[in-house]
Amino acid sequence: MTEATDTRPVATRGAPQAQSGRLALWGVVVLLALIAAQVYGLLESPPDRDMGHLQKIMYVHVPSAWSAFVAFLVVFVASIAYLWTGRARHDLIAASAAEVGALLTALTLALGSIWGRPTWGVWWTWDPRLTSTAVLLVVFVGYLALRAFTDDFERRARWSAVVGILGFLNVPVVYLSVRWWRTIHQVQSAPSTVDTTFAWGLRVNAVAFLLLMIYFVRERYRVASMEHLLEATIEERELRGSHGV
Amino acid sequence: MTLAPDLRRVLTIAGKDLAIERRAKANFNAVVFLAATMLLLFGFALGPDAAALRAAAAGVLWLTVLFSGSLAFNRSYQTELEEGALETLLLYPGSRKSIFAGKLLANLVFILMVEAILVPMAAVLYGLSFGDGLGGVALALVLGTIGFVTMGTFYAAMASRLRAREVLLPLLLFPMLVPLLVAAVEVTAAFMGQSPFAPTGRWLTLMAAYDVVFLLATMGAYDFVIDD
Amino acid sequence: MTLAPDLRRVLTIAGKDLAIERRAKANFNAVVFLAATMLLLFGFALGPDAAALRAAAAGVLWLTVLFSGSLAFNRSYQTELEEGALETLLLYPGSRKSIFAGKLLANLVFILMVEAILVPMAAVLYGLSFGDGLGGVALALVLGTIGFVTMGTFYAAMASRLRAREVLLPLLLFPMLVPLLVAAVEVTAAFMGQSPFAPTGRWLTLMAAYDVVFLLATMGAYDFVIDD
Amino acid sequence: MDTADAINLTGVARRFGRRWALRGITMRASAGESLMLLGRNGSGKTTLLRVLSTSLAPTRGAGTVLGHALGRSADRIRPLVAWLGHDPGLYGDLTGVENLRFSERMRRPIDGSATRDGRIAGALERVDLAAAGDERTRGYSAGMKRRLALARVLLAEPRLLLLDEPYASFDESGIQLVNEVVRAMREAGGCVVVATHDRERSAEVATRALRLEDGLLYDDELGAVSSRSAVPGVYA
Amino acid sequence: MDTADAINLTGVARRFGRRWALRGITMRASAGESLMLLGRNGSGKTTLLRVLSTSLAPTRGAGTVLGHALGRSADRIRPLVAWLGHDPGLYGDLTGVENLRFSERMRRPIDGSATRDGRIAGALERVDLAAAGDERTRGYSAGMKRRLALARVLLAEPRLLLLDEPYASFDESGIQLVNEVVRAMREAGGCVVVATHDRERSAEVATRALRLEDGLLYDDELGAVSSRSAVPGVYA
Ligand code: HEM
Ligand SMILES: Nc1ncnc2c1ncn2[C@@H]1O[C@H](COP(=O)(O)OP(=O)(O)OP(=O)(O)O)[C@@H](O)[C@H]1O
Ligand SMILES: Nc1ncnc2c1ncn2[C@@H]1O[C@H](COP(=O)(O)OP(=O)(O)OP(=O)(O)O)[C@@H](O)[C@H]1O
Ligand SMILES: [Mg+2]
Ligand SMILES: [Mg+2]
Repeated sequence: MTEATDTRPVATRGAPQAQSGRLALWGVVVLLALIAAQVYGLLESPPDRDMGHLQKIMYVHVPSAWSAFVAFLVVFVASIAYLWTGRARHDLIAASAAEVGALLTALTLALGSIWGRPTWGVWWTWDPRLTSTAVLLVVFVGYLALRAFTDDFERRARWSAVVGILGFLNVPVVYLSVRWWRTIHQVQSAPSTVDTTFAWGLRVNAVAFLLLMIYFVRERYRVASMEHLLEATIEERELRGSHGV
Repeated sequence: MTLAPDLRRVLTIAGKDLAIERRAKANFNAVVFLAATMLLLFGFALGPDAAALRAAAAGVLWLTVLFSGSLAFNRSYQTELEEGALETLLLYPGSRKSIFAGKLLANLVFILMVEAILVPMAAVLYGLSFGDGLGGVALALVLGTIGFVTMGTFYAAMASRLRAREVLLPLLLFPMLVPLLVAAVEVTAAFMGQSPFAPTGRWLTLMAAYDVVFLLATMGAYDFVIDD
Repeated sequence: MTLAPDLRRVLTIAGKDLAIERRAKANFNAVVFLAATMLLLFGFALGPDAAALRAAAAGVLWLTVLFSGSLAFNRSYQTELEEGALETLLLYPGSRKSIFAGKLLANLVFILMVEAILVPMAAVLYGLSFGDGLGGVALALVLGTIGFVTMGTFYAAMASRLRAREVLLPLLLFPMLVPLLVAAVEVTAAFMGQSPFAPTGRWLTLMAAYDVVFLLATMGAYDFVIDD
Repeated sequence: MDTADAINLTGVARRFGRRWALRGITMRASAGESLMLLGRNGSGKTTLLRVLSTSLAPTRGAGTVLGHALGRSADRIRPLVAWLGHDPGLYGDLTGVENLRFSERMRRPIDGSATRDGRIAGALERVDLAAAGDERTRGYSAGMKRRLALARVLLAEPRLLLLDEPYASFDESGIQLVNEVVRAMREAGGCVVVATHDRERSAEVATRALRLEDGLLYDDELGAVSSRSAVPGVYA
Repeated sequence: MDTADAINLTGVARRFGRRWALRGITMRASAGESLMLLGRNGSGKTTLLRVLSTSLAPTRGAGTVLGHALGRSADRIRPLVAWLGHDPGLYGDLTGVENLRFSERMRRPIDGSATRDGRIAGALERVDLAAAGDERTRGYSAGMKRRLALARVLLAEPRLLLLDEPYASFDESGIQLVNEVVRAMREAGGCVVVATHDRERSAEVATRALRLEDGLLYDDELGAVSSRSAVPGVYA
């Protein structure tokens, strides 16, 4: 059989079942990490001068933003890998990461604007970071919509890989353009640089969220590849069907 | 005696269309996020100056509804044309106006749901605060949407069967919507505290009148456009 | 030795697409009139205040180009899909990139022609006077359109083959166009004498860079999206 | 209503753009008959059936179906006629049951849902799709789709049944099913018109054979090999 | 190039979504042969032809066409193959001549337009569409469209010709035309594969008969009535 267009999942190596055990453990670790991080963030680090306890939102807002970016980076890499190898695995990883990334990005936006209301007095400003985050979200929602509307597995994988790559490349350009745009019109940017006192709280939470993100992606990937395995086995049976080759 | 069955047919058709939309859920999400994207584009096009944006907000909101919404209308006939379902649909007993009414109802629900997500989004992006004008804005939305969906469903019945449907539907539809758009924007702006002294009452009556007139007109004309 | 033939193929395909557009002239006119209608809608939506309108003019112009233009892209593949022409097209010798290049060229001509009518229209409706900025505006239009058409032709290759193409194409396309839109609006506004001190040079470089980068990227990726 | 003919056409003609698909059809058929309608591609079979189903109005000529005039009182005819065309006319995103339920709701809006679902289950049983009833029809094979369409026609219990190439994309059992349906309709006193290329199959159930040659109707022998020499058939 | 087989497949399988259209085809054919490919609806005929034409890549298995590997060196194969599918693959808004000119420009970009137009006129003559050459193909009848597509195939002068149900929607003279084309190709040393339901017609020109049963290839006798008892055909 040719490897070029071999769309069988790695799942056929029995991976998902094996994973499930390790993943469960992983999940527990993540949970503990999150609790620890939140406790640290909420208790150890002082309330902010002008934002007060509101500022604690940052401990979720920022890490979720960061881990969302990492997730989309995974999409980018996995998509390239898919176009390179044509392995179903890479497509499934990309898809899983895209879903989780979109979720976290939505969370970032929600928390961000909840945060913005009291701090900037507005829910939203056309700040480069905010807008490019929003664009990032719609790009990958488009990615997921394209997948939902494409039936043939092989085509879906190829198309969404391309869309994922181009979309990811586009975001820095968006960021840059919006920054120029704002500076021309002299609008003050989001006052969101971190004071070192919060740095540790941020770091800890960032790690926790990163673990959480990875957990979600792997879990989603496990489900996806199980579905794929199921189909693959059905296909195998149909292929070696009534006649047999 | 003949009305009751046709009423049930209307509900049956609306239910069917909505069920299909629910199944292809991706479609609703796609329209919503497309609308969100348009809101962003407007923001970039009309500059970051917050005051200017707030001033334009009502217009932007309605243009977004029009542009994204009009993409949904053709689809409600596509499902009929895919496997020759339309011919079967036309051969059922009862008045064919119930087909129009059913699809109109389904589209109305669809667009109102889109707006339910769109309006808060616009409020956030354009820094709007409705305050106690919220009820008025809601009323304007409902009245405006009824007229919009009526015309959209009607013209889509023709456009969706032509090759150039993507271009033709808005070309036929938008000019008809001008009065509705003007009124809707004015009222919405007024209730959002822009122009407090605007004669909102008169605008709302205009919209209501528009809805009634064109609802009756399209109902009457539907048999001509759907029958082959 | 292998380039020459593929170049000729590009011209052949572009010529073919344009010939078809000329035959179905209705389509070009429809798009132009639709664009005109959109200009009017913007006018009504952004209120009668002349100053506000003039300020928004550049943005409105580009949004109109985007919204009306993006309706034309799906069509350039529809003609291929109607009688299974695409399969034949894909089986011709030579690189398939020449298909992309050919369609891109045809769409470029199409959109530029639309703009040639649209811009004066906008100037009239929004009371603009380009003065000596005309050359700059033209340059901005060309640079912006190249990027717009490149992305549109590319994403339409996918969207046009799906049931939800009307919604999907703009959903995929518009987010990618944000940098282009921002730059184009800024430059156009600057040359129309709005913000005289804007660094138009930097914006134009950005647009040129965008065009080059995504032209290469889409060229490279095309084989993945067209091949089945 | 009186025991009128099921079909009674005089000089019915239908044009598409510049070409005439039907050039003047005069025919009569009564309840309990089942007509086999032959003719090569483009000869006008589908067009004739669509005229009878009221989905096309005749360009010229007049006729009655089940006693009601074509065109003028089409809405009186529609409840009594059922049509199965080239396309199954299903909604791919609905399940088989949902498709039938929709059709039944449209035909009998005031029925109780209990009786309705009972009848639907029975019909699915009959076309043996009971197993696949809850799958979306998008995944159905061509054959399954036509079976479901057949179930819809069964539920309609029409007095005039119009089948356009019903044997197409059917395996042996499907073909038998079609013929059973035709027999059942006839025994229930209905009239059936079957447009087909498959003379042998439909001969098993047909009581009379007609042949269209570009837009004109000729009569034909049931069993025979299509006879090129034929005279315009007028049944008065 | 060397005198390789025209076709040489080993275990080629192709999947669409979850279902296998081809389950493992092993076959060989050499220049000058003309194969008749039988099989009922959905058995995989079109899919096999599309794999041979390089428009579909095999999901499994490997093969060469005219000495070049499927998949890897598809662009070497494309210039040598011509395909006529269910659809004519024309542009309705272009005239017959314009359609052919487009195809020729794509195949032979550097030819002079004089020679090109000469060849086109000849081809139109041969499929006797000379009269309708300057009408838009949208107005063509199904038969005329297929004639024009046939002219395109003639102009291509391929070394492997793939015809998918070429007799469909053709009248007698059209059928003869198809068979002439097949003969001409064979005498020019090309290889022809004809997927068809019309055993009698294609038997006039075929040198060998194969039959697909859902995705598996069996050999079949040329003249005979399709024999249900058959063994997987492997030609080594
Ligand atoms: C919808 C609104 C918002 C979005 C989409 C958003 C997005 C982001 C993103 C993507 C990051 C991580 C990227 C980076 O760190 O460079 C970030 C970081 C941050 N955001 Fe937000 N944000 C929003 C609102 C806010 C608000 C209202 C505040 C509070 C003033 C805020 C404060 C911060 C801070 C302190 C960081 C830490 C990282 C840094 O400053 O570099 N954000 N935000
Ligand atoms: N909607 C239409 N528009 C234009 N011409 C049509 C239309 N429907 C049918 N025709 C023409 O009318 C003639 C009869 O078509 P019809 O479909 O009735 O033939 P048929 O006997 O059903 O053929 P088949 O055996 O292929 O089903 C054909 O020449 C066809 O081109
Ligand atoms: N593009 C596709 N997507 C999904 N399934 C397909 C596609 N093309 C073919 N199939 C499936 O593959 C199988 C073989 O199809 P194919 O068209 O090769 O059959 P065929 O022998 O050509 O039939 P026919 O005699 O009707 O032309 C069928 O079951 C069909 O449903
Ligand atoms: Mg027919
Ligand atoms: Mg086939």
